[in-house]
Amino acid sequence: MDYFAVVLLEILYMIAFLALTSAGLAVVFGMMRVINLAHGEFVMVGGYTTIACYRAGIDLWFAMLVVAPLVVGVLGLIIERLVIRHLYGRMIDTMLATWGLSLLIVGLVTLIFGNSAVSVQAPISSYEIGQYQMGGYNLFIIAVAALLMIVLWLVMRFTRLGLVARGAMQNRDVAASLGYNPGRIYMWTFTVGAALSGLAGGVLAPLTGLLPSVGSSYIAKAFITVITGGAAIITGTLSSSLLFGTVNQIVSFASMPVVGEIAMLTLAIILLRLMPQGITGRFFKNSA
Amino acid sequence: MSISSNFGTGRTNWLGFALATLGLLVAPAVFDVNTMTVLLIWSLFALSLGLMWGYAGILSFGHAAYFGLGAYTFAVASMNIGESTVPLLLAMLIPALLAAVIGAMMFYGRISDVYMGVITLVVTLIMFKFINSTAGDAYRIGDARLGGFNGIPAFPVLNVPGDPELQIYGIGLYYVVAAALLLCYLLCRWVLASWFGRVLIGIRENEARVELLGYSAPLYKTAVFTLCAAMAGLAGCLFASWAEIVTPGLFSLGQSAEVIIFTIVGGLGTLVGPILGAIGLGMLKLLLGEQTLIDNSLLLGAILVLVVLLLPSGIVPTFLRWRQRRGAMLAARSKAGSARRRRRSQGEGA
Amino acid sequence: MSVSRRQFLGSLSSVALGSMLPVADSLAQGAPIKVGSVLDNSGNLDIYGKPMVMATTLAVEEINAAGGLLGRKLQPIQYDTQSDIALYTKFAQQLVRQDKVDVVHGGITSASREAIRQTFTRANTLYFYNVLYEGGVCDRNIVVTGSTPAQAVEPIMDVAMKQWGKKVYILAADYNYGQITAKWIAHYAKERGGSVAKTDFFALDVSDFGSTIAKIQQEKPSFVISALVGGAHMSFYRQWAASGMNKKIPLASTTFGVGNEHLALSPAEGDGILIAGNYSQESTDAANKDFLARWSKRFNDTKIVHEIAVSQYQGIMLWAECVRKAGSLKREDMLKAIESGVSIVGPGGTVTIDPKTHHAALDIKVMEVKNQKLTVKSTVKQRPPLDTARYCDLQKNPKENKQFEVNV
Amino acid sequence: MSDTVVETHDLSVRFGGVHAVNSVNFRLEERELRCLIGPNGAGKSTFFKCLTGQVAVGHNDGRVRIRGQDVTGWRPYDIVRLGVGIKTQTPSVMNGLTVEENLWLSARRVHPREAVRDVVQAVIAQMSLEGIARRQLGELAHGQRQLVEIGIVLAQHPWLILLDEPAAGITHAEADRLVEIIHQVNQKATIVVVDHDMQFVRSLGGRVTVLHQGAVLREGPVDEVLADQKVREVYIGSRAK
Repeated sequence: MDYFAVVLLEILYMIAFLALTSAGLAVVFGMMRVINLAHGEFVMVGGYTTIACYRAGIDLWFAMLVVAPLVVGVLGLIIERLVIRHLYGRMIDTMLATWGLSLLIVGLVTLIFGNSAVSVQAPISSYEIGQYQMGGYNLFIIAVAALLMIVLWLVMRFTRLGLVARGAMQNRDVAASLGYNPGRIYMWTFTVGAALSGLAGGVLAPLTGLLPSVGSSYIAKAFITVITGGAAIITGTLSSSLLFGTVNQIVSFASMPVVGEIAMLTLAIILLRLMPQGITGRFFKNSA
Repeated sequence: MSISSNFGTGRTNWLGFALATLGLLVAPAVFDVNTMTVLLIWSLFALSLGLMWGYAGILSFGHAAYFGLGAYTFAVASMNIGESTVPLLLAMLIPALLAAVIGAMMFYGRISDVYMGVITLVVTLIMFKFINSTAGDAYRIGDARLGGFNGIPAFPVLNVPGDPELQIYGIGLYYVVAAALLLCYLLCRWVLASWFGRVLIGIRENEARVELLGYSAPLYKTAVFTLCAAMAGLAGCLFASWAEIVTPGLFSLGQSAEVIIFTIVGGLGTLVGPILGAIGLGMLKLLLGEQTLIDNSLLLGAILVLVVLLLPSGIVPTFLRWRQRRGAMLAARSKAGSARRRRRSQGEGA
Repeated sequence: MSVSRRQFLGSLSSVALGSMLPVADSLAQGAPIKVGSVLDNSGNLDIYGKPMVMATTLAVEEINAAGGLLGRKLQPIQYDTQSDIALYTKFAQQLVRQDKVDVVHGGITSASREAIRQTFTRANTLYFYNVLYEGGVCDRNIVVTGSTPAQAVEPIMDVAMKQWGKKVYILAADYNYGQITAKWIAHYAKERGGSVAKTDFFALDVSDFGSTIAKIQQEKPSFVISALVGGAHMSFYRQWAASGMNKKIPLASTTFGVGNEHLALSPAEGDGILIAGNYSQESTDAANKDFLARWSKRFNDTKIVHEIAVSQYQGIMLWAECVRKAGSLKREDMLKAIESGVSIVGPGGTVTIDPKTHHAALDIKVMEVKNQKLTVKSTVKQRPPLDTARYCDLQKNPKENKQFEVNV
Repeated sequence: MSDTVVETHDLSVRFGGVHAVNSVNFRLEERELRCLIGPNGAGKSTFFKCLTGQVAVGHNDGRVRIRGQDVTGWRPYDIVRLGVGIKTQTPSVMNGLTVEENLWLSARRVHPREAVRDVVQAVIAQMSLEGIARRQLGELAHGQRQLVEIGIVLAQHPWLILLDEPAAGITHAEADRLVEIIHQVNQKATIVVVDHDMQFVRSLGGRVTVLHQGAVLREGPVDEVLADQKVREVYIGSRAK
């Protein structure tokens, strides 16, 4: 029976992992139709910031939940002002520019931090379910992911900021005609998206070994999760994370992690083929 | 942006083609043969993407899937058969078959380009993850062990058709690759000038209208997708013969991104663009390899960002537009000049 | 596949274009001896490659400072392959054709070695592969100074099974290193009356081990042994500690520490892991102390020195010793010297070339991780490359050029 | 009685709760010129799109037959291959290509290679497009693009032509010219025109079908229908509201 509980917790962890790592990308893609291929590197920089602060003596929780999102948010702001701003409406050029940026960031981090793996110990001890030892930190990640999704949903649904953001998302010109400056909205959206990626990097730092090149492993899964999720940021990302997380872990338990990942990717193709506009293109049509 | 008439593809510049052929013939005396060979292979790979994306508007994030599949098919087939002619054909046929299936699924499913980009990306990722996990000795096709992350080394390379003993490598391989590139360029030119090619260009311009003319857009797009996959397979097979090893890295995200960068920096909507992009950036990547001071990804990333911001439509189209504008400017000045002369002469005459 | 290759167009056109005139062998006195190297100085494998590039530079500078070899200075020619196999082939050809180097030290993964080995064998350029690997390569043109599974696995299995028990759970990287090492682990376990609960293979980019840790707990092995490789697999050790398993089931590894993983993990997470290898920074031999001093004078950061950086350094020193013994760079003299059993004392202890297999007999240390240090528990002196010796005898058949699949 | 060329049987289309087309029975004879008129939102365009296949008609939402062939649910591409020419409401042309190239692509699908050049020149003459034959469509004015799109349709010599608001955005002179062309083509081809420009419809002549809230209100010769009290109410009524 407790083996079943362990499997369930692992599934929840995977869903949380996918939701967390793709939240930043979902906000940017969902709102601005901009595909940020440097998203993986933003997550990586979030991790490095957390570790650098921890080494400098700053409390790990503070570093992870506050400093990392702030630093990566500022990085996102700079990048948006220097590069992305000139490329709105040109999807392919934005992808190419952000691909260049990701290579640039990997190079910079390698210069600054060198290339040996860095990381920090998980601050929460383990606990037992029956005869199984489980990582306590996984629960923390599930909690953060759930909290993040709820907060984002509330902001989008009920606040004026959310309304304006959704308006700009639907139709940039209409939002402009109502006096909202789309340029400013996009600037803040990209910054928030980057901050979310930083948060994901910070929170995940204690669980994965960090290397400058680790970003590439995040981008593929996040990209597929967001696109399959469809236009609506929260419900889209959540529903695709739910589906992919479950399939990935169940198959991983049944056979091997690599088979789990292949199963997830195959499911992505089937979903995209059946629902060309993504899950929320068909179901929960007008949700946030 | 039509460079000249003829459906925006411009007349085949036969003089330029002859010069290029001559250049390729002489190059081995000047440049290192080995480097030139791999640059031309990357050019052929970029040409296949350039035709599909630049002229038919089909964006594929996973074009490396067919490049890798061509390489692996050749390696496995040549290890089992020993003689390279059939493996060469298989290396084009099997990627074409896969592309036909995936293309039909996507195009008849009327999928928009962003989602098409994702599906093609996912296909490559699946192949990468599968091939990467075939290290166990259970994974073998005939005598060829797939070898997972280590890839398949030391398979018989291309040989002169009919004589397995006469293997082609070094300068011999260079000429075979150069010939393949020139032939494929001519094939692309012929396709674009043909009725089939013009319908493709029509599809890129306005797919709905082309359908309302009674052309089945999905059929045409699947056909060109399959043709380009075969060409990428050929490039993969030549690469396998050059590198004498095939590894899962051929299917990687990096390989797909690289060919996209070559094509865009070179210039979409032209055939020469992707080729020059591949040669230029390919050479840069190799030169970067010879120094260990600056981190390579830093440099390549910086170059990429600058090109996107400063030369958005790629090098070749920018050059062509500049030449066109310069031509127009000269014409204007000469017209003004002759007008002045005429006025002066009338002034004197009147 | 016939080994002899007649080059079809090559001979015809090269005469016509004269681009590759046979250059007289530049043995003129004073011309520098060219030492080539192909390593991943950037990209995913740079955690292994960068320290190896530094080790190469240090070794060449030290030999030059001591007057070079045969009265000639060494000239290093280093290429960065950016973790891309295509560049390995390209730069290997460049080293042979353009630079015409006298020896090559390079290649990190087995894939990169196999991509370039034939090029050097065809061009009769001596090739040193200085990285621990899965064993079995039998080629007169190559010298391997890295350890093979039989050398490192048996000592660690001895100590682990005595200490912890008979039931083993194996985790291995899913490529031929992991596959073959797993076979050797199973072999030595059965030899000592033990049993293998389960063997799991992981592709190099897998970083989520949640389901695996749960399965291990289900099997309840007496200890887990890992042959995981690379940055992504680092997260196994992290998640293993995060779930508190490092207190419940002991862990051994044939590759842990090679990429300085013990420095990345905190003491609480890393302590107790048992590993076996040729080198530990904490070894108290004079050669090691002196080596670290020279390294820190040159690069002032000894933290990044790890097993394969030391192997690269030892490989170059071993090659230099062979040149001194051979008295010339001609291939026959060098092969005679190599097969006369040259040995040196390096930071990892005595390194002796075994004439039959061209592999190195090494001092294997069984070490335990204790607050980010590799404390040596026991040493097995001059452990021979038993696995390759089963199949490979280059003195009996020098024409051999194959990697044997060690089936155990 | 000349045979029926186009026929719809209880055709209806619902978008959510709204009945855009409400079980319409429509018949069209060989070489007839029919105008579909009605106030905005009467379902003219939706009905038109059912004929062209742009709106997928559900299996139990009635039948559409062209020359006896049941084409319900067919894609536009299949319907066009039956020899039907379609001009959509918003001009749909290939902006990056020249007028000649647009016409070439259209003609080539129907005519053999040798005949294409003459067909293209004939259409250019017929539509008096000589001046802009080499210009890119993207650079032309709206009215010109409308005329080129009609040329594109004619280049395939279709026997049935479906035109959705061909007169929208063109000058009076161009409209008169268009009426002439439509009458000329009507000698050999059946034509359906959807429009709400009364002046244009009256000058076209031919029979008229008035659609109101998705159903056929009145059908008959143009003068009779335009004089009908109910039709005027529907038009004035909708405008007065």
